Amino acid sequence: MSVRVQTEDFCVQREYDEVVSEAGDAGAVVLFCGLVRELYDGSESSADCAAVATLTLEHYPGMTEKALAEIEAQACTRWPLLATRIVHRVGELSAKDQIVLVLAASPHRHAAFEAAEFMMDFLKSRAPFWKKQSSANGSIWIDSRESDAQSLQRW
Amino acid sequence: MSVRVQTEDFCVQREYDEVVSEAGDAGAVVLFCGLVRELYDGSESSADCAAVATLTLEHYPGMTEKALAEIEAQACTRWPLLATRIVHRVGELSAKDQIVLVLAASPHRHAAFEAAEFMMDFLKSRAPFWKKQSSANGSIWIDSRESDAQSLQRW
Amino acid sequence: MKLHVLYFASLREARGAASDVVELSAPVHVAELLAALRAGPLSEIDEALFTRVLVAVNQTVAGSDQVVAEGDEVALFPPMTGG
Amino acid sequence: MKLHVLYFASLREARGAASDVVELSAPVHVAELLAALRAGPLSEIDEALFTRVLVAVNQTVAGSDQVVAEGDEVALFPPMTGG
Repeated sequence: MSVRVQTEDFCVQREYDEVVSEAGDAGAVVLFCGLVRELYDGSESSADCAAVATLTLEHYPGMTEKALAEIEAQACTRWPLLATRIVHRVGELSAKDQIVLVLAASPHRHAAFEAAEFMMDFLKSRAPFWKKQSSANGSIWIDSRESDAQSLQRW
Repeated sequence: MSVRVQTEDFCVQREYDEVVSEAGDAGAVVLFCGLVRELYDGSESSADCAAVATLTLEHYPGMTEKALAEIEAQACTRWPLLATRIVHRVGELSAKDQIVLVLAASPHRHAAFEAAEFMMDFLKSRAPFWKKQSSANGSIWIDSRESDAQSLQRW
Repeated sequence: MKLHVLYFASLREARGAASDVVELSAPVHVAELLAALRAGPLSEIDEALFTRVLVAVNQTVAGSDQVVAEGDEVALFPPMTGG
Repeated sequence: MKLHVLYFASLREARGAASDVVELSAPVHVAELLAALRAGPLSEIDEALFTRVLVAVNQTVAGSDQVVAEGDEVALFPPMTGG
């Protein structure tokens, strides 16, 4: 079990290998990676719809790590997990950049799938991260989505 | 979209990178990797319970690729996927070896999670693979599990 | 017609051969093919294994009422255990 | 008691400051703290933003009836958008 918040990028293979090694006798490993999609600013006219240059992730140092560790711990009480990991980037990101990595290793595939999805769902609206997108037309904070709050009701 | 059946091992990072590249503007990538767990033969006495040396995967060449491609195509009709991949090994494997890799890239995380789990569930009991485990005490074919058949009812 | 029938995994081992050729009078249903094999080359197969056998026709799992005709690729095998 | 209140993201930008120090007469409920801030340093904040604000006490999101005491770490921010 481990959580990290960092500005630097992460390596999928390295995180995967460390989790598998930590897990010992895992039969199933699920990895989720979130990437920055091509973003467009909110301009009404398609002619003004320039691709957004950057996405800036702000967080609440201290609380972030605590919230992520809590989410990970909850997953570990609900499913038989052998190893888990959450890595979340902050700072300035561009399209196609990696934002977040979640890993869950378990003896059983359904546990690994559910735990990874559970961690992502809670991370979306229960960990103190905020996104701001910037383009030539200015900056705008991204609103939380109702669908993300609803995702929690499944659990 | 691609499926492969092979005796050689696969590289998680390489498969991941190719799927992300193929996906274009993906926001979510889910990767599942199945590993050979430490296996024990069916001896009743724990004293006889030696770790199994090998797991041999047999398949039905031709039908296997067809079945996997069909599973992948079904996933692509059910979820908005940008890229998918299934890699399954055959031949002789040992504990901790990688057996199967499933990848799903989508604009949305729930679609990627569900599609990857769907593909794994169908692959377990709808693609013509069979497992035999061998130890010093002989060989035994692994029975299909009722739970794997039941997993399909979710979809 | 002559049908070439492939066997896989534990069924192949139990049969002691990877395939059989069976002679049938006309296109038959899968159920009839199974009965003919049970009366012939698969007569020694353990009942618990035989009753669980799946039949693929042209590489797709077939129901017992599917028709098998000359030239079809037919395979018999136990339940699949991939992943 | 004096409370040091932290702001994050759009709330910090709207306030034009990363924190405020508020003077309160005694331990208060989160709802009372919010009302005091609304009447004071956050009086200019857009209503749509203010009504959605979450309060964390000692780095855990708190309900409106939670008691805030001297020495607690208090933070206000808009709904979170991680991942």
